[in-house]
Amino acid sequence: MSGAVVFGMCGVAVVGLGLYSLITNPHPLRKIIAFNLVGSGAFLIFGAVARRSATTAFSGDPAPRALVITGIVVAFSATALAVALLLRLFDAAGSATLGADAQSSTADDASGR
Amino acid sequence: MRLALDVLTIVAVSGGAFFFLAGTVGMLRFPDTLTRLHALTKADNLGVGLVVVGLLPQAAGPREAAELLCTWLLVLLSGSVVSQLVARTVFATDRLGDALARGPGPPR
Amino acid sequence: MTAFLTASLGFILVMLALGLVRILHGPRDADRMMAAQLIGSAGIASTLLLGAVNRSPATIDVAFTLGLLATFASIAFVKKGLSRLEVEDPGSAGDA
Amino acid sequence: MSIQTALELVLAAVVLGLAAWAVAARETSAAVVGFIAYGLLIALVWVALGAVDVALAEAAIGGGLGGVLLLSAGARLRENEKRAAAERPGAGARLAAAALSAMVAAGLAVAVLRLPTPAPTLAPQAAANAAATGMGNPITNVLMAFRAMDTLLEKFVLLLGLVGVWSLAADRLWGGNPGPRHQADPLGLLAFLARLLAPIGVVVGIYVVWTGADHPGGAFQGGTVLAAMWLLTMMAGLTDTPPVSSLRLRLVLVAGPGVFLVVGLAGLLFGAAFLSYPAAYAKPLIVAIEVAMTLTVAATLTLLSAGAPEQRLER
Repeated sequence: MSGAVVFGMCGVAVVGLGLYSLITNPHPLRKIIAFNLVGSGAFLIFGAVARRSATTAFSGDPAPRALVITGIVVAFSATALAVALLLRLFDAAGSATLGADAQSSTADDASGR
Repeated sequence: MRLALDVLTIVAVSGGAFFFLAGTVGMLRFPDTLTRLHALTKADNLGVGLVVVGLLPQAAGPREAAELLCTWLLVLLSGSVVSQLVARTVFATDRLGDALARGPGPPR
Repeated sequence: MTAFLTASLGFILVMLALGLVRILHGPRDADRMMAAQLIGSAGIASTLLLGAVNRSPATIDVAFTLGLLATFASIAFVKKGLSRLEVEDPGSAGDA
Repeated sequence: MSIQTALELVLAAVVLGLAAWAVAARETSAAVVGFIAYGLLIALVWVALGAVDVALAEAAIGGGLGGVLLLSAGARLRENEKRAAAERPGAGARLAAAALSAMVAAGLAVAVLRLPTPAPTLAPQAAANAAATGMGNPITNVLMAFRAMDTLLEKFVLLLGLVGVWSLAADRLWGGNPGPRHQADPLGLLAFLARLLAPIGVVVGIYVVWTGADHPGGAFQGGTVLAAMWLLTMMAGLTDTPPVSSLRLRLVLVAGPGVFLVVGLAGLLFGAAFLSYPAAYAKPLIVAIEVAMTLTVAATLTLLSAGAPEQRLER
């Protein structure tokens, strides 16, 4: 069992965990974290694929790694956009949920934290 | 000479590992936030520091050694300042909590 | 020497894993944040040891970057904690 | 089982534990802290996988900027916690989701385990053609030369993301400064840290770009470090974000893709194809693109973290 297999399986498990959280977690910010977990797991699988071809001359395939670097930056910009959308929704509607009755809430901020 | 350097590595890295042990045990066993902060700083400063000292003899050249030392200095600087800030936040929160527990009205 | 460094690396990783318990238990956010910082420091030390084991000098750059940014989240945490206090404490509310 | 495999298993277990915590934690703030620790450790995994370039990118984004983004969002959404919790799906739906996730993971696991055994690799080709660019880091070569189109398009994605974030500003705030103005004691500890750390960080960022030609590093990683330092001075209240209507800011934001595009079109006019570098000037051209890209990445990532304009433009 090599590092590629161990971390490849780790990436697979992270994708599974992230997917579950993406579906079931009602809080939108948690869904954003879950989305990042799925992405991170996919990157790890890429890293495992790149590592498999490691020899004494090369530490691995550079092409998937370059893709992962691109992917990390794109994932960050998508996360930032999602967070900005979420904050705007919260400011505009007073709550930020994805349920059907999201609009029915009232501003009850007087009760404090 | 080589032997002496290797002994230095073993002693210093073991010391670093010990302070990580101490920091972790403190983090898990100490009773409140501020004492746990105390434990954290030991791992931050001495744990990383001793590992750096231990790796210095293994460094390939002066550039690597300088980078190792800089890493430690960075951890020292930001770790100590942030620990101060965390402690202040904890203090401030505690004061606020006390004030809320006393309730409104003039303090007696 | 490599065997010793690998063993130390494993030891510090196990310590790091134990630090997870504090993230799990809290009880305050400050405790969790401190545990994350401990994990960051242990991660820096592990990265340095891993670089020495693999004899890859570039790994030090990773540790260096981690050292520069590991406390970043704590700073954001402190900022948000303090700003909440300022909101609740009318005495120090300032507009500048 | 060798000692190295044991180490890898421990590391994988810790990473998985943090991921599980980020999924299962009840409070959002606890989940965010778990995810930050995950981001710090995933850099270590990439070092263990021999991908130091990726480790640098992940350390800078996962450990630095991503954590700040999620923590500040979590603080502002604190009131939302209870309402969102009320919408938790029932046990049946959760079971179905778990089954689906397990199936997806199982499929992926089979795919990972059944990868072809003499692993296909482009590493020899990348090494053989390194002379064409004059740079020794194969990943920089892939990003800047062999797959330059991907990198160019990725720059556009970054810019589109920023346009999307900015377009969320309320009409009356358009043109103002992104994000809230941070208040902090200018003589306080945080300002002290920012004054001391930011110059060091700027040097580190430039170093990472410079070393990226032949060793792990590059424009993304360096630009991210620069972005983090800019954000630090903002959090310390020493500077504010520039107003989004500033022409200078917009020039910096389009500098990277702009220079890239001009060089690419020049390749179409004078060379063999779009984005083909003439052999004699390959390295200087790539360095010029990288410098412009570093500035763009730094500015874009900072402003993405700051969010939509929230301060009225002062005239």
